[in-house]
Amino acid sequence: MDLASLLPELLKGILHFTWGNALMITTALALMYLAVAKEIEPVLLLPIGFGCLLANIPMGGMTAAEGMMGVLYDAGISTELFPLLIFVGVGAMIDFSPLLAQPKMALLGAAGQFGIFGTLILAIAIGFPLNQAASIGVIGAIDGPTSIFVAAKLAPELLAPIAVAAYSYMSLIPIIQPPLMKLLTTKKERMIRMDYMPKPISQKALIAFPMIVTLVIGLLIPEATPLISMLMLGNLLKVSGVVERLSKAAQNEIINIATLFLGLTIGATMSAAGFLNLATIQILGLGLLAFGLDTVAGLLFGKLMSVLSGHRINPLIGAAGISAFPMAGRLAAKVANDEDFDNFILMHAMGANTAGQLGSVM
Amino acid sequence: MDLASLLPELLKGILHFTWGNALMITTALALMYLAVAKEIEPVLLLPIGFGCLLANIPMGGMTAAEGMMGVLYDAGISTELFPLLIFVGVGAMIDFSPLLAQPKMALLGAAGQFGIFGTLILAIAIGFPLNQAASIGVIGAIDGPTSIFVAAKLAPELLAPIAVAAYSYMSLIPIIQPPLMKLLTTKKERMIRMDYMPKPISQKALIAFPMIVTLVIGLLIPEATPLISMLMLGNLLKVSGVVERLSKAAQNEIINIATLFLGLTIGATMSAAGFLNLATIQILGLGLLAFGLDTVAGLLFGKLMSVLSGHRINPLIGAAGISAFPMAGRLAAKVANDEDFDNFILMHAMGANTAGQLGSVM
Amino acid sequence: MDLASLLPELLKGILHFTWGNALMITTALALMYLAVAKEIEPVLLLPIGFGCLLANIPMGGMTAAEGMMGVLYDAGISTELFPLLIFVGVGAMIDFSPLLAQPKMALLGAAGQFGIFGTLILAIAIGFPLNQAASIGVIGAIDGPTSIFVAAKLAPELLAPIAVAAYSYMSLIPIIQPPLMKLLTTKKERMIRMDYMPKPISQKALIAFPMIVTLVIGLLIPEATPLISMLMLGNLLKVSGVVERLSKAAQNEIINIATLFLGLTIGATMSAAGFLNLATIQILGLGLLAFGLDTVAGLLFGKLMSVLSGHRINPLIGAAGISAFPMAGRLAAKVANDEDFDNFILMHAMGANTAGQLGSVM
Amino acid sequence: MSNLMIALEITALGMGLVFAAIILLWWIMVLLTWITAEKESTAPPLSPPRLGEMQGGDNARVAALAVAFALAQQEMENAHPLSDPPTALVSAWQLGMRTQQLYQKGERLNRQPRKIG
Amino acid sequence: MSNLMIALEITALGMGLVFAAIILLWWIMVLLTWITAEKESTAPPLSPPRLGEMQGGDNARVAALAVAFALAQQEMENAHPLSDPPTALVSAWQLGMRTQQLYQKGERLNRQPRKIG
Amino acid sequence: MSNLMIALEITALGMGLVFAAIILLWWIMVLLTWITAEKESTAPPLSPPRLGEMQGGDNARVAALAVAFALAQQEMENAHPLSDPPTALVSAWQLGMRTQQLYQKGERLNRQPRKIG
Ligand code: NA
Ligand code: NA
Ligand code: NA
Repeated sequence: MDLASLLPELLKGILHFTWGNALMITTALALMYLAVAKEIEPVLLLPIGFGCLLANIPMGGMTAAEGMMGVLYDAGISTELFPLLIFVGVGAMIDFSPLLAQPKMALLGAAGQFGIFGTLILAIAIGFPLNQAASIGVIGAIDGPTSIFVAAKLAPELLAPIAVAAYSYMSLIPIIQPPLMKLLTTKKERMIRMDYMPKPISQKALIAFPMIVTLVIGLLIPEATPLISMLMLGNLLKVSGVVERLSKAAQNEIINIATLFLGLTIGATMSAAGFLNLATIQILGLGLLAFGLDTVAGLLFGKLMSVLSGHRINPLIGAAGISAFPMAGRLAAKVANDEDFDNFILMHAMGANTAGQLGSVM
Repeated sequence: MDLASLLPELLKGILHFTWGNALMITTALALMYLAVAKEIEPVLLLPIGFGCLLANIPMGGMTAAEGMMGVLYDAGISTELFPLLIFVGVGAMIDFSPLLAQPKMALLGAAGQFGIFGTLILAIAIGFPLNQAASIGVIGAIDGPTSIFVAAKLAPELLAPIAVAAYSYMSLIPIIQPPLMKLLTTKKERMIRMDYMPKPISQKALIAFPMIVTLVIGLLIPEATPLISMLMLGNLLKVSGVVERLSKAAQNEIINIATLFLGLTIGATMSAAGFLNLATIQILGLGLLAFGLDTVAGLLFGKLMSVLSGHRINPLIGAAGISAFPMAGRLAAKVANDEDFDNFILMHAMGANTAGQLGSVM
Repeated sequence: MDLASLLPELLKGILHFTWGNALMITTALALMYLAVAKEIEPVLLLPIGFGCLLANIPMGGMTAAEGMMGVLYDAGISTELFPLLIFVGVGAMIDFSPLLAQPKMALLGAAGQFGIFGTLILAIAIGFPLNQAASIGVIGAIDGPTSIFVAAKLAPELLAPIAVAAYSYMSLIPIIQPPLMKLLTTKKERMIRMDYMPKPISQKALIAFPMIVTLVIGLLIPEATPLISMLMLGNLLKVSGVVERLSKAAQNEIINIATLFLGLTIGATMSAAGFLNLATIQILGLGLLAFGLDTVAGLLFGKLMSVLSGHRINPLIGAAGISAFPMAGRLAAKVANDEDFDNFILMHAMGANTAGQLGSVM
Repeated sequence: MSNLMIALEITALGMGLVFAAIILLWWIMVLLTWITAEKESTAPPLSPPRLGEMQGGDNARVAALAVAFALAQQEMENAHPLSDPPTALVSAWQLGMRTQQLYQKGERLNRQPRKIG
Repeated sequence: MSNLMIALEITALGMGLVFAAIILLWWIMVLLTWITAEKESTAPPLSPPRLGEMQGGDNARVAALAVAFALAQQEMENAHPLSDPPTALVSAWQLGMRTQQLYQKGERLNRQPRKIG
Repeated sequence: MSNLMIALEITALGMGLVFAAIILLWWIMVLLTWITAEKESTAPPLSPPRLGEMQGGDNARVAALAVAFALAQQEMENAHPLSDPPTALVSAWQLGMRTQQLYQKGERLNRQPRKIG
């Protein structure tokens, strides 16, 4: 063999580079920019962006079936292990006492459903098959792991766009919500001060809660068992107070590693060939819509509760009901002001999985 | 499809619920209660209980072959990876210097064997096949990971009851032993004060010990190699003092994650269908017996040594010889007063595996 | 069955013991001695030594295909996962600012190549096939994970001797280099003081660097993508400063566990049967040579730069250019004086993989 | 039967189910808190009071406290998005926020030992 | 040959083997400790003496000590089953216990740096 | 064509490629640093200055500093190969070494909180 025959071999990387790759690499850099400069969900957008970068380096082999990303995908996405492990960690970081102190807030969790089902209907109207439509609808759950879990189960072919929509929009909430809030609520309503004086919750209640929820939801909505049970397991490890080691492992090793690998593998599915198509654009559109619907529904729901309670409830908390729970990577400090969000994952996961279940039934 | 055809679909969780499930769920809650309220082996009983809960939620899918628990079972139990990783961590927490300071105590480890072989014979008498009988006998090793390791190898169908017996009884030692101690020893004997003045052990000896033991036991009893070698590896990482990072990883990440997953997967094998049968009851009975035999044998052995030593040895330490080594999850402080126990795992593991080996030979 | 038929069964461990096993066990003990007493790459030589011990205990079963080591090998070596995860961790520990502050130093990285290709040619001259020769040449990269990655890809049958050579020689650098330094440089040259006043590097540059390098190298040398990209991913996690959790996970959990398992599994491939042959001796010889060539080339390269710079560069840094980057297990303090080494991994990995690529092409 | 009809049916059923479950959950929580109401006092070690109580301890412990506090504060400062998020609501919620932050500081203090042990 | 006979044979062999191994191990340990007896004094940093020696150090180190101690103590208190277990033996063993606890405290103190680095 | 010839060709090509890549990288780095040169000031919290600045803080923080320093120093002592390695080069490099050590101490100080949080 001579040089002439070797050159193409040496330059095969550049020779296989397509405009699609260039576009996706730009996307990857954009995602990483948002993650680093704007600190938008960095724990997920940074790995996703990097994975996307790898997926668009021709012949790199990282994202091939036997490449590292392929290995991780088989190990953690196909098996749904990564999202479930993330739930264990999230559960170990959640504090349910605010919810237990004011149970009626649970109702707000229902608001999130409008986004899910509204999107589901629209997706079908556009012409997506039921399984895909359900997976797209779950973007309305505004909960990354749930979206990924359901998509991996019902429509793995849409995993990449759904994950990207779920996480990037989840991080756009600060931009999406405020205008809608101003639009749908009066200044007077926004000024309502709610007295926050929860009655103390006994350790017993906190420990019994995760067990009971797992059992009840498990029996009512079996399909919700995986997400709910892992979330509750994590919470049980934390509140039980007797397995500090396991609780710490869930809050650190387990969730960190799962998050890193999840992000990388999701990003690695964003190859130009598989990602650049109409469906992706439609999904991104539907996802944005789902978020809008969620917020509106949440606010109207909040207004309703506000009226029913004789204006002792601030309708803005309705918007909180639909919002994402604190992602694993956020600093502990950030979690503090999410306390009202924590309470609603449960319902999101439920809604998500109910939709998933019914979709898969048919 | 109409609502009539959907309803059973929606209620399938409840429709598939059996009395057996109810009974097992009660067991699960009981195990978790013991773990949380009584702090009985919480690091294991809590996950086991939760796994048992999951295994008895119909259609939940967590414990199906492709469910999370199934995936973890294939990854860590079939491969025997989890118990071995736990051993690495335990080894990194053990301090062999007390044993090296008073080598004759090694003899006490032999006492544990009576429980193993006594139970083995009884199990066969009852009519268990050899492989199962051997696995049941190993409950007498009073060492969870060993029991699980051997059962997974010889009789995986009995894994659940054996694991439950091993861990729940192990935690009953404080209740089982004292009466037998009072019964079998005189006040005078119990009052014997032993002078605890071990000669200082050189770092060299501590480092050479795990290597030599691995080699010698490995050559004498090849079947004991996996457990012994991983235990010694962990200990070597610790005493060598040059691989702080690895030693810490073994004592934390590795053992915590392995313990959590081990507990969950073991619990997940406790489905009503597989668990509620005569064998389980027999095993629980034999296990209790094994513990009794161990204690008695240990005490008699202790008395023998006491007499031979001219009453300079307190026979109570005989009971220590059979006891469980500190479980991974215990707080470091707890380990302190286990120093006399630490020394005997080695023999337990040996006994366990010898029985296992011979059983498997035929 | 009677005792007569059982005895050989009981003694099968000893009966299967060969002189080869004895020799390899001595090697294992030697490796562990170097690791513990001389602190030569302990994080790797200790596990490798222990794995080698296990591999030479007959019938132990740890190193069988379904044994623990076999399981780990399939999970992390065949998939190349362990070396890549180590790279993520190493990347998260590297500080590229010294390199960015004085980019011309990048040239020194090229020196390492002479070792690689020199050895490659010699290996072929001796009669190794190309794929094996390339893997052997990569020992000249003086970078454990790279050597293991390439060998696992091109010539897994030589994994054990190549890994041993790479790591044991890497640790001999302090012995190999000084005499060559004294021989090849004049006292005057060695006395040259270089002014170390790098211009401050902006956070932006540090964050953009790993992304750009991944992209550029990935396109130029696709085969280098896996190693480079994981190294850069780790570095990105660190310098981005927004994913503290992931960065810590990479620097601790991930790299520690991967390092421990990598060492064990590599050592476990050192069974007498597979290791004791001419090839091994040749490889050990060639490896030593590769290191010598690297050093000489590095020094001459340093002298050249020294002359070109009008003696404002100390030729000794040429030797630094070829040297190993800080191994995962080293104490952070040790990293400090490796700053000039840090900068060259990149090139090592590139050189390594280029050779690997070309080798595999034919 | 058109896909759209099915979708609407799913929506009806799905949301019905979710609402049912949520209301059931609501009752359960009410019941649960009501039953366990007798024995109040959750993990006092986790609550700020402990701080005061501990200050009484020997100097060493006070030192430990001081450090933990300094670090806790420092974290609060370093924590990037510590200022109220864009969606921050009226002061009632900020109160809740501070409560939880205190709660966390307390937690951090008494986690310390475990962490080191 | 009946299963029971086999079982008894296993027992005989198994226990014989285990006893043999244990006794062998015993000898090995005696030998090992005897050989290495010359060079005593293992890892002084791990032993309590270090504490004293360190107190002499600069204030910063003393502060570090103080904290570590406070935490160590606190852990001792928090540690749930720290009181002698039901099987606790006569005081000779408690002595041993305390020795090890001291040993651990010492260890904890000089582990500290690694942990933080 | 003999294997050896192929090997030589590989060498030529491989090294050519590597040199090309390295030189390309060199330019990229120069370009990168030149572009971003305007905005200097990398993560001041990581640099020694912070120490000084912090000493001004309240006592608690000073205590935290003291401890962190003590530990940092202790680590430096414990760290086995802390003395210059056999390959240690002329003092210019030791200067660089110390710089990085300071850098690391700084880092350690402000990592602290995260670590504990
Ligand atoms: Na939602
Ligand atoms: Na035992
Ligand atoms: Na090199």
